Amino acid sequence: MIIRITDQPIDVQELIAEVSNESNGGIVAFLGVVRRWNDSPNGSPREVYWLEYEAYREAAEEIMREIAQQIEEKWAITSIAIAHRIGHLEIGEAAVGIAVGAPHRVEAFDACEYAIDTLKATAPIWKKEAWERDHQTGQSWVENKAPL
Amino acid sequence: MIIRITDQPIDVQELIAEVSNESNGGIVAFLGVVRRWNDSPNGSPREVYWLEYEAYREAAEEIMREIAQQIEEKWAITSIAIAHRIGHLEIGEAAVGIAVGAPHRVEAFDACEYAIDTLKATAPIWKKEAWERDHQTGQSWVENKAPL
Amino acid sequence: MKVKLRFFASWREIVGEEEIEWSLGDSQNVEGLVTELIAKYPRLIGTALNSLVMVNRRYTDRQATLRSGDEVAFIPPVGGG
Amino acid sequence: MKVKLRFFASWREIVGEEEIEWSLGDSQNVEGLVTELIAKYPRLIGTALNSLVMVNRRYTDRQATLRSGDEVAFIPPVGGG
Repeated sequence: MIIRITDQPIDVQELIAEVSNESNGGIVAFLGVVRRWNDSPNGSPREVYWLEYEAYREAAEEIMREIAQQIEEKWAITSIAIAHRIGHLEIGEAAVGIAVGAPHRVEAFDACEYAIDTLKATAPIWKKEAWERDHQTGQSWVENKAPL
Repeated sequence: MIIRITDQPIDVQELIAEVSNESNGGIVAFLGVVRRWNDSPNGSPREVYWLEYEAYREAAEEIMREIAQQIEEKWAITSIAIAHRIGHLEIGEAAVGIAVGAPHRVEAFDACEYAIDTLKATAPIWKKEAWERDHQTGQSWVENKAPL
Repeated sequence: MKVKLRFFASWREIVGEEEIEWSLGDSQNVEGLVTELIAKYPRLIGTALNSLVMVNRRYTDRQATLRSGDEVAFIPPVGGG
Repeated sequence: MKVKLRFFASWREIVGEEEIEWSLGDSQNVEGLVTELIAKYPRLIGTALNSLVMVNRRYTDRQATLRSGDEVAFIPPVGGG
Protein backbone atom coordinates (compact mmCIF):
# COMPACT_ATOMS: atom_id res chain seq x y z
CA MET A 1 0.00 0.00 0.00
CA ILE A 2 1.28 3.44 -0.94
CA ILE A 3 0.14 6.36 1.24
CA ARG A 4 2.22 9.39 0.41
CA ILE A 5 2.42 13.16 0.57
CA THR A 6 5.23 14.18 -1.74
CA ASP A 7 6.78 17.18 -3.44
CA GLN A 8 7.71 15.01 -6.42
CA PRO A 9 5.63 14.44 -9.59
CA ILE A 10 3.07 11.68 -9.28
CA ASP A 11 3.95 8.49 -11.12
CA VAL A 12 0.67 6.81 -12.02
CA GLN A 13 2.52 3.80 -13.39
CA GLU A 14 4.04 3.20 -9.97
CA LEU A 15 0.62 3.48 -8.28
CA ILE A 16 -0.89 1.00 -10.74
CA ALA A 17 2.00 -1.43 -10.28
CA GLU A 18 1.46 -1.24 -6.53
CA VAL A 19 -2.15 -2.47 -6.79
CA SER A 20 -1.50 -5.13 -9.43
CA ASN A 21 -1.41 -8.75 -8.40
CA GLU A 22 -2.64 -12.13 -9.57
CA SER A 23 -6.03 -11.74 -7.91
CA ASN A 24 -6.97 -8.34 -9.26
CA GLY A 25 -8.83 -8.35 -12.56
CA GLY A 26 -9.84 -4.70 -12.44
CA ILE A 27 -7.65 -1.69 -11.80
CA VAL A 28 -9.02 1.84 -11.66
CA ALA A 29 -6.76 4.87 -11.44
CA PHE A 30 -7.69 8.49 -10.86
CA LEU A 31 -5.60 11.58 -11.50
CA GLY A 32 -6.63 15.04 -10.35
CA VAL A 33 -4.92 17.52 -12.63
CA VAL A 34 -4.46 21.29 -12.50
CA ARG A 35 -6.54 22.81 -15.28
CA ARG A 36 -6.25 26.21 -16.86
CA TRP A 37 -9.81 27.34 -16.22
CA ASN A 38 -11.38 27.12 -12.83
CA ASP A 39 -14.60 28.50 -11.42
CA SER A 40 -14.21 31.64 -9.35
CA PRO A 41 -16.32 32.04 -6.20
CA ASN A 42 -19.06 33.80 -8.19
CA GLY A 43 -19.18 30.93 -10.67
CA SER A 44 -17.56 32.48 -13.73
CA PRO A 45 -14.31 30.86 -14.85
CA ARG A 46 -10.95 32.49 -14.34
CA GLU A 47 -7.57 31.62 -15.77
CA VAL A 48 -5.18 29.79 -13.48
CA TYR A 49 -1.42 30.36 -13.62
CA TRP A 50 -0.25 27.92 -11.00
CA LEU A 51 -1.27 26.31 -7.74
CA GLU A 52 0.60 26.00 -4.51
CA TYR A 53 -0.40 23.04 -2.35
CA GLU A 54 0.35 22.68 1.32
CA ALA A 55 -0.54 19.89 3.72
CA TYR A 56 -0.65 19.07 7.39
CA ARG A 57 1.45 16.17 6.31
CA GLU A 58 1.26 13.74 9.24
CA ALA A 59 -2.48 14.26 9.68
CA ALA A 60 -3.18 14.03 5.94
CA GLU A 61 -1.31 10.76 5.71
CA GLU A 62 -3.25 9.48 8.69
CA ILE A 63 -6.53 10.43 7.00
CA MET A 64 -5.38 8.68 3.83
CA ARG A 65 -4.61 5.56 5.84
CA GLU A 66 -8.08 5.74 7.37
CA ILE A 67 -9.59 5.98 3.89
CA ALA A 68 -7.69 2.84 2.91
CA GLN A 69 -9.01 1.12 6.03
CA GLN A 70 -12.60 2.16 5.27
CA ILE A 71 -12.20 0.76 1.76
CA GLU A 72 -10.98 -2.51 3.17
CA GLU A 73 -14.01 -2.67 5.48
CA LYS A 74 -16.53 -1.71 2.80
CA TRP A 75 -15.23 -3.71 -0.16
CA ALA A 76 -12.58 -6.07 1.26
CA ILE A 77 -10.08 -4.30 -1.00
CA THR A 78 -6.49 -4.03 0.21
CA SER A 79 -4.84 -2.99 -3.05
CA ILE A 80 -4.81 0.77 -2.83
CA ALA A 81 -2.29 3.50 -3.51
CA ILE A 82 -2.82 7.19 -2.75
CA ALA A 83 -0.29 9.92 -3.46
CA HIS A 84 -0.84 13.65 -3.04
CA ARG A 85 1.60 16.22 -4.23
CA ILE A 86 2.45 19.45 -2.41
CA GLY A 87 4.36 22.54 -3.45
CA HIS A 88 4.22 24.45 -6.71
CA LEU A 89 2.16 22.91 -9.53
CA GLU A 90 1.75 24.07 -13.09
CA ILE A 91 -1.18 23.55 -15.44
CA GLY A 92 -1.43 19.91 -16.49
CA GLU A 93 0.39 18.50 -13.49
CA ALA A 94 -1.32 15.94 -11.28
CA ALA A 95 -2.03 16.99 -7.70
CA VAL A 96 -3.37 13.62 -6.62
CA GLY A 97 -3.17 10.07 -7.90
CA ILE A 98 -5.14 7.09 -6.64
CA ALA A 99 -5.09 3.49 -7.85
CA VAL A 100 -7.32 0.67 -6.66
CA GLY A 101 -7.12 -2.98 -7.67
CA ALA A 102 -9.90 -5.48 -7.05
CA PRO A 103 -10.95 -8.89 -8.32
CA HIS A 104 -13.87 -7.28 -10.15
CA ARG A 105 -14.16 -3.86 -11.71
CA VAL A 106 -17.36 -2.60 -10.07
CA GLU A 107 -15.72 -2.53 -6.64
CA ALA A 108 -12.57 -0.94 -8.03
CA PHE A 109 -14.57 1.94 -9.54
CA ASP A 110 -16.65 2.43 -6.40
CA ALA A 111 -13.67 2.32 -4.06
CA CYS A 112 -11.54 4.66 -6.17
CA GLU A 113 -14.34 7.23 -6.37
CA TYR A 114 -14.96 6.89 -2.64
CA ALA A 115 -11.27 7.47 -1.99
CA ILE A 116 -11.03 10.72 -3.93
CA ASP A 117 -14.38 12.03 -2.65
CA THR A 118 -13.38 11.36 0.95
CA LEU A 119 -9.86 12.69 0.50
CA LYS A 120 -11.13 15.94 -0.98
CA ALA A 121 -13.66 16.38 1.81
CA THR A 122 -11.48 15.52 4.78
CA ALA A 123 -7.71 15.54 4.16
CA PRO A 124 -6.01 18.62 5.65
CA ILE A 125 -4.56 19.86 2.36
CA TRP A 126 -4.91 23.34 0.93
CA LYS A 127 -4.28 25.00 -2.39
CA LYS A 128 -3.59 28.58 -3.28
CA GLU A 129 -4.52 29.56 -6.78
CA ALA A 130 -2.82 32.31 -8.77
CA TRP A 131 -5.42 33.59 -11.22
CA GLU A 132 -6.39 36.31 -13.64
CA ARG A 133 -9.84 37.51 -14.71
CA ASP A 134 -10.85 40.69 -16.55
CA HIS A 135 -7.28 42.02 -16.27
CA GLN A 136 -7.34 41.50 -12.51
CA THR A 137 -4.93 39.10 -10.89
CA GLY A 138 -4.95 37.56 -7.47
CA GLN A 139 -3.97 34.68 -5.27
CA SER A 140 -6.69 32.89 -3.32
CA TRP A 141 -7.08 29.87 -1.11
CA VAL A 142 -9.54 27.66 -2.94
CA GLU A 143 -11.81 25.38 -1.00
CA ASN A 144 -13.40 22.23 -2.34
CA LYS A 145 -17.09 22.37 -3.05
CA ALA A 146 -19.16 20.42 -0.59
CA PRO A 147 -20.41 17.14 -2.04
CA LEU A 148 -23.94 17.44 -3.44
CA MET B 1 -8.81 9.86 -29.56
CA ILE B 2 -7.27 6.41 -29.46
CA ILE B 3 -9.44 3.51 -30.62
CA ARG B 4 -7.29 0.46 -31.10
CA ILE B 5 -7.25 -3.30 -31.32
CA THR B 6 -3.64 -4.37 -30.95
CA ASP B 7 -1.44 -7.39 -30.39
CA GLN B 8 1.00 -5.24 -28.41
CA PRO B 9 1.03 -4.66 -24.62
CA ILE B 10 -1.26 -1.88 -23.46
CA ASP B 11 0.52 1.30 -22.44
CA VAL B 12 -1.69 3.02 -19.86
CA GLN B 13 0.63 6.00 -19.75
CA GLU B 14 0.00 6.59 -23.44
CA LEU B 15 -3.78 6.35 -22.96
CA ILE B 16 -3.66 8.84 -20.09
CA ALA B 17 -1.47 11.24 -22.07
CA GLU B 18 -3.99 11.08 -24.92
CA VAL B 19 -6.85 12.32 -22.70
CA SER B 20 -4.82 14.96 -20.87
CA ASN B 21 -5.29 18.59 -21.79
CA GLU B 22 -5.65 21.98 -20.14
CA SER B 23 -9.41 21.64 -19.66
CA ASN B 24 -9.45 18.24 -18.01
CA GLY B 25 -9.19 18.25 -14.22
CA GLY B 26 -10.14 14.60 -13.75
CA ILE B 27 -8.69 11.58 -15.48
CA VAL B 28 -9.93 8.06 -14.84
CA ALA B 29 -8.21 5.02 -16.26
CA PHE B 30 -9.33 1.41 -16.21
CA LEU B 31 -7.27 -1.70 -16.83
CA GLY B 32 -8.80 -5.14 -17.23
CA VAL B 33 -6.13 -7.65 -16.26
CA VAL B 34 -5.85 -11.43 -16.60
CA ARG B 35 -6.07 -12.95 -13.14
CA ARG B 36 -5.00 -16.34 -11.99
CA TRP B 37 -8.30 -17.45 -10.55
CA ASN B 38 -11.49 -17.19 -12.51
CA ASP B 39 -14.97 -18.54 -11.91
CA SER B 40 -15.81 -21.69 -13.81
CA PRO B 41 -19.32 -22.03 -15.29
CA ASN B 42 -20.51 -23.80 -12.11
CA GLY B 43 -19.20 -20.92 -10.00
CA SER B 44 -16.18 -22.51 -8.34
CA PRO B 45 -12.86 -20.93 -9.19
CA ARG B 46 -10.34 -22.57 -11.47
CA GLU B 47 -6.73 -21.74 -12.15
CA VAL B 48 -6.01 -19.93 -15.39
CA TYR B 49 -2.79 -20.54 -17.34
CA TRP B 50 -3.25 -18.10 -20.16
CA LEU B 51 -5.88 -16.46 -22.33
CA GLU B 52 -6.07 -16.16 -26.06
CA TYR B 53 -8.09 -13.17 -27.32
CA GLU B 54 -9.48 -12.81 -30.80
CA ALA B 55 -11.53 -10.00 -32.31
CA TYR B 56 -13.62 -9.16 -35.33
CA ARG B 57 -11.26 -6.30 -35.57
CA GLU B 58 -13.00 -3.84 -37.91
CA ALA B 59 -16.37 -4.31 -36.22
CA ALA B 60 -14.89 -4.10 -32.72
CA GLU B 61 -13.16 -0.83 -33.54
CA GLU B 62 -16.42 0.48 -34.97
CA ILE B 63 -18.24 -0.46 -31.75
CA MET B 64 -15.50 1.26 -29.75
CA ARG B 65 -15.94 4.39 -31.86
CA GLU B 66 -19.68 4.23 -31.21
CA ILE B 67 -19.02 3.99 -27.47
CA ALA B 68 -16.87 7.12 -27.71
CA GLN B 69 -19.67 8.85 -29.59
CA GLN B 70 -22.26 7.86 -26.98
CA ILE B 71 -19.99 9.23 -24.28
CA GLU B 72 -19.71 12.49 -26.14
CA GLU B 73 -23.51 12.69 -26.39
CA LYS B 74 -24.16 11.73 -22.75
CA TRP B 75 -21.40 13.71 -21.01
CA ALA B 76 -19.96 16.05 -23.66
CA ILE B 77 -16.65 14.26 -23.17
CA THR B 78 -14.32 13.95 -26.15
CA SER B 79 -11.14 12.89 -24.34
CA ILE B 80 -11.27 9.13 -24.53
CA ALA B 81 -8.83 6.37 -25.34
CA ILE B 82 -9.72 2.70 -25.67
CA ALA B 83 -7.25 -0.06 -26.47
CA HIS B 84 -7.97 -3.78 -26.50
CA ARG B 85 -5.32 -6.39 -26.88
CA ILE B 86 -5.64 -9.62 -28.85
CA GLY B 87 -3.51 -12.73 -29.04
CA HIS B 88 -1.86 -14.64 -26.24
CA LEU B 89 -1.99 -13.09 -22.75
CA GLU B 90 -0.37 -14.27 -19.55
CA ILE B 91 -1.50 -13.72 -15.96
CA GLY B 92 -1.11 -10.09 -14.96
CA GLU B 93 -1.22 -8.68 -18.48
CA ALA B 94 -3.86 -6.10 -19.37
CA ALA B 95 -6.44 -7.13 -21.96
CA VAL B 96 -8.12 -3.76 -22.12
CA GLY B 97 -7.20 -0.20 -21.18
CA ILE B 98 -9.51 2.80 -21.15
CA ALA B 99 -8.77 6.38 -20.18
CA VAL B 100 -11.25 9.24 -19.95
CA GLY B 101 -10.51 12.88 -19.24
CA ALA B 102 -13.16 15.42 -18.23
CA PRO B 103 -13.31 18.83 -16.60
CA HIS B 104 -14.74 17.23 -13.44
CA ARG B 105 -14.15 13.82 -11.98
CA VAL B 106 -17.73 12.58 -11.58
CA GLU B 107 -18.26 12.52 -15.33
CA ALA B 108 -14.87 10.89 -15.90
CA PHE B 109 -15.74 8.03 -13.53
CA ASP B 110 -19.21 7.56 -15.01
CA ALA B 111 -18.01 7.66 -18.61
CA CYS B 112 -15.09 5.29 -17.99
CA GLU B 113 -17.34 2.75 -16.30
CA TYR B 114 -19.92 3.11 -19.06
CA ALA B 115 -17.20 2.49 -21.65
CA ILE B 116 -15.94 -0.77 -20.15
CA ASP B 117 -19.47 -2.05 -19.37
CA THR B 118 -20.62 -1.37 -22.93
CA LEU B 119 -17.45 -2.72 -24.49
CA LYS B 120 -17.72 -5.97 -22.54
CA ALA B 121 -21.38 -6.39 -23.47
CA THR B 122 -21.19 -5.53 -27.16
CA ALA B 123 -17.70 -5.58 -28.72
CA PRO B 124 -17.13 -8.66 -30.90
CA ILE B 125 -14.12 -9.93 -28.98
CA TRP B 126 -13.66 -13.41 -27.57
CA LYS B 127 -11.32 -15.10 -25.14
CA LYS B 128 -10.28 -18.70 -24.79
CA GLU B 129 -9.13 -19.67 -21.34
CA ALA B 130 -6.64 -22.44 -20.62
CA TRP B 131 -7.48 -23.70 -17.13
CA GLU B 132 -6.97 -26.42 -14.56
CA ARG B 133 -9.27 -27.59 -11.79
CA ASP B 134 -9.13 -30.75 -9.67
CA HIS B 135 -6.31 -32.12 -11.85
CA GLN B 136 -8.43 -31.59 -14.96
CA THR B 137 -7.29 -29.21 -17.67
CA GLY B 138 -9.18 -27.67 -20.52
CA GLN B 139 -9.56 -24.79 -22.89
CA SER B 140 -12.88 -22.98 -23.03
CA TRP B 141 -14.39 -19.93 -24.65
CA VAL B 142 -15.42 -17.72 -21.78
CA GLU B 143 -18.37 -15.42 -22.15
CA ASN B 144 -18.93 -12.26 -20.16
CA LYS B 145 -21.61 -12.39 -17.54
CA ALA B 146 -24.69 -10.40 -18.44
CA PRO B 147 -24.88 -7.12 -16.54
CA LEU B 148 -27.05 -7.39 -13.44
CA MET C 1 -25.84 -14.47 -55.03
CA LYS C 2 -22.61 -14.49 -53.08
CA VAL C 3 -21.91 -13.21 -49.60
CA LYS C 4 -18.75 -13.12 -47.52
CA LEU C 5 -18.89 -15.04 -44.23
CA ARG C 6 -16.64 -14.31 -41.23
CA PHE C 7 -16.21 -16.86 -38.46
CA PHE C 8 -14.80 -16.27 -34.99
CA ALA C 9 -14.20 -18.26 -31.82
CA SER C 10 -16.43 -21.37 -31.68
CA TRP C 11 -17.75 -20.78 -35.21
CA ARG C 12 -14.25 -20.59 -36.61
CA GLU C 13 -13.26 -23.78 -34.83
CA ILE C 14 -16.28 -25.71 -36.12
CA VAL C 15 -16.15 -24.43 -39.69
CA GLY C 16 -12.37 -24.55 -39.79
CA GLU C 17 -12.11 -21.26 -41.68
CA GLU C 18 -11.94 -17.59 -40.75
CA GLU C 19 -13.57 -16.35 -43.90
CA ILE C 20 -15.33 -17.90 -46.89
CA GLU C 21 -17.34 -16.89 -49.93
CA TRP C 22 -20.81 -18.44 -49.79
CA SER C 23 -23.29 -18.85 -52.61
CA LEU C 24 -26.75 -18.48 -51.13
CA GLY C 25 -29.26 -21.17 -52.09
CA ASP C 26 -32.87 -20.05 -51.98
CA SER C 27 -32.27 -18.06 -48.81
CA GLN C 28 -32.84 -14.35 -48.93
CA ASN C 29 -32.19 -13.51 -45.32
CA VAL C 30 -29.93 -14.25 -42.36
CA GLU C 31 -32.21 -16.94 -40.96
CA GLY C 32 -32.08 -18.89 -44.24
CA LEU C 33 -28.31 -18.56 -44.42
CA VAL C 34 -27.92 -19.92 -40.90
CA THR C 35 -30.11 -22.90 -41.84
CA GLU C 36 -27.93 -23.58 -44.89
CA LEU C 37 -24.78 -23.42 -42.75
CA ILE C 38 -26.17 -25.80 -40.15
CA ALA C 39 -27.04 -28.25 -42.91
CA LYS C 40 -23.39 -28.26 -43.96
CA TYR C 41 -21.91 -28.00 -40.43
CA PRO C 42 -24.34 -29.74 -38.04
CA ARG C 43 -22.12 -29.00 -35.03
CA LEU C 44 -23.05 -25.33 -35.41
CA ILE C 45 -26.56 -25.97 -34.03
CA GLY C 46 -25.75 -25.24 -30.41
CA THR C 47 -23.61 -22.20 -30.93
CA ALA C 48 -25.90 -20.82 -33.65
CA LEU C 49 -28.76 -20.64 -31.17
CA ASN C 50 -26.66 -18.48 -28.86
CA SER C 51 -25.11 -16.21 -31.44
CA LEU C 52 -25.89 -12.80 -32.82
CA VAL C 53 -25.30 -11.79 -36.40
CA MET C 54 -23.65 -8.76 -37.93
CA VAL C 55 -24.21 -7.73 -41.52
CA ASN C 56 -21.61 -5.29 -42.77
CA ARG C 57 -20.33 -4.86 -39.20
CA ARG C 58 -23.66 -3.94 -37.64
CA TYR C 59 -25.76 -6.10 -35.37
CA THR C 60 -28.90 -7.11 -37.19
CA ASP C 61 -31.84 -9.44 -36.67
CA ARG C 62 -32.27 -12.72 -38.45
CA GLN C 63 -35.01 -11.49 -40.75
CA ALA C 64 -32.61 -9.02 -42.36
CA THR C 65 -32.50 -9.40 -46.13
CA LEU C 66 -29.11 -10.16 -47.64
CA ARG C 67 -27.62 -8.49 -50.69
CA SER C 68 -24.84 -9.65 -52.93
CA GLY C 69 -21.46 -8.79 -51.48
CA ASP C 70 -22.68 -8.45 -47.90
CA GLU C 71 -20.25 -9.39 -45.14
CA VAL C 72 -22.04 -11.63 -42.65
CA ALA C 73 -20.36 -12.37 -39.33
CA PHE C 74 -21.53 -14.71 -36.60
CA ILE C 75 -21.04 -13.46 -33.08
CA PRO C 76 -21.06 -16.07 -30.31
CA PRO C 77 -21.32 -14.71 -26.75
CA VAL C 78 -18.58 -12.12 -26.40
CA GLY C 79 -15.81 -12.19 -23.81
CA GLY C 80 -13.85 -9.00 -24.34
CA GLY C 81 -12.36 -6.91 -21.57
CA MET D 1 0.13 24.57 30.52
CA LYS D 2 1.72 24.55 27.11
CA VAL D 3 0.38 23.23 23.84
CA LYS D 4 1.87 23.12 20.36
CA LEU D 5 -0.05 25.02 17.69
CA ARG D 6 0.16 24.26 13.97
CA PHE D 7 -1.00 26.81 11.40
CA PHE D 8 -1.75 26.23 7.74
CA ALA D 9 -2.97 28.20 4.73
CA SER D 10 -4.88 31.33 5.82
CA TRP D 11 -4.04 30.75 9.51
CA ARG D 12 -0.36 30.51 8.73
CA GLU D 13 -0.48 33.70 6.68
CA ILE D 14 -2.27 35.64 9.43
CA VAL D 15 -0.19 34.37 12.33
CA GLY D 16 3.02 34.45 10.33
CA GLU D 17 4.24 31.17 11.78
CA GLU D 18 3.85 27.50 10.94
CA GLU D 19 4.22 26.27 14.47
CA ILE D 20 4.41 27.84 17.93
CA GLU D 21 4.41 26.86 21.57
CA TRP D 22 1.43 28.45 23.36
CA SER D 23 0.95 28.91 27.07
CA LEU D 24 -2.74 28.57 27.77
CA GLY D 25 -4.30 31.28 29.95
CA ASP D 26 -7.38 30.21 31.87
CA SER D 27 -8.66 28.22 28.93
CA GLN D 28 -9.12 24.52 29.36
CA ASN D 29 -10.56 23.65 25.98
CA VAL D 30 -10.30 24.36 22.26
CA GLU D 31 -12.94 27.09 22.33
CA GLY D 32 -11.02 29.02 24.96
CA LEU D 33 -7.78 28.64 23.04
CA VAL D 34 -9.40 30.00 19.87
CA THR D 35 -10.65 33.01 21.85
CA GLU D 36 -7.16 33.66 23.20
CA LEU D 37 -5.72 33.46 19.67
CA ILE D 38 -8.29 35.86 18.25
CA ALA D 39 -7.47 38.32 21.04
CA LYS D 40 -3.87 38.29 19.88
CA TYR D 41 -4.57 38.03 16.12
CA PRO D 42 -7.91 39.78 15.46
CA ARG D 43 -7.71 39.01 11.71
CA LEU D 44 -8.32 35.34 12.57
CA ILE D 45 -11.99 36.01 13.36
CA GLY D 46 -13.35 35.27 9.90
CA THR D 47 -11.28 32.22 9.16
CA ALA D 48 -11.69 30.88 12.72
CA LEU D 49 -15.46 30.70 12.23
CA ASN D 50 -15.01 28.52 9.14
CA SER D 51 -12.30 26.24 10.45
CA LEU D 52 -12.22 22.83 12.04
CA VAL D 53 -9.77 21.82 14.72
CA MET D 54 -7.56 18.76 15.10
CA VAL D 55 -6.06 17.76 18.41
CA ASN D 56 -3.22 15.30 18.04
CA ARG D 57 -4.12 14.83 14.37
CA ARG D 58 -7.77 13.96 14.89
CA TYR D 59 -10.76 16.14 14.15
CA THR D 60 -12.37 17.18 17.39
CA ASP D 61 -15.09 19.55 18.60
CA ARG D 62 -14.43 22.85 20.29
CA GLN D 63 -15.44 21.65 23.73
CA ALA D 64 -12.59 19.15 23.77
CA THR D 65 -10.40 19.54 26.85
CA LEU D 66 -6.73 20.28 26.22
CA ARG D 67 -3.83 18.58 27.93
CA SER D 68 -0.28 19.72 28.27
CA GLY D 69 1.74 18.83 25.20
CA ASP D 70 -1.25 18.47 22.89
CA GLU D 71 -0.73 19.38 19.24
CA VAL D 72 -3.58 21.63 18.14
CA ALA D 73 -4.02 22.35 14.45
CA PHE D 74 -6.49 24.71 12.79
CA ILE D 75 -8.03 23.44 9.59
CA PRO D 76 -9.53 26.06 7.29
CA PRO D 77 -11.74 24.70 4.48
CA VAL D 78 -9.67 22.09 2.67
CA GLY D 79 -8.80 22.14 -1.00
CA GLY D 80 -6.90 18.93 -1.64
CA GLY D 81 -7.19 16.82 -4.77
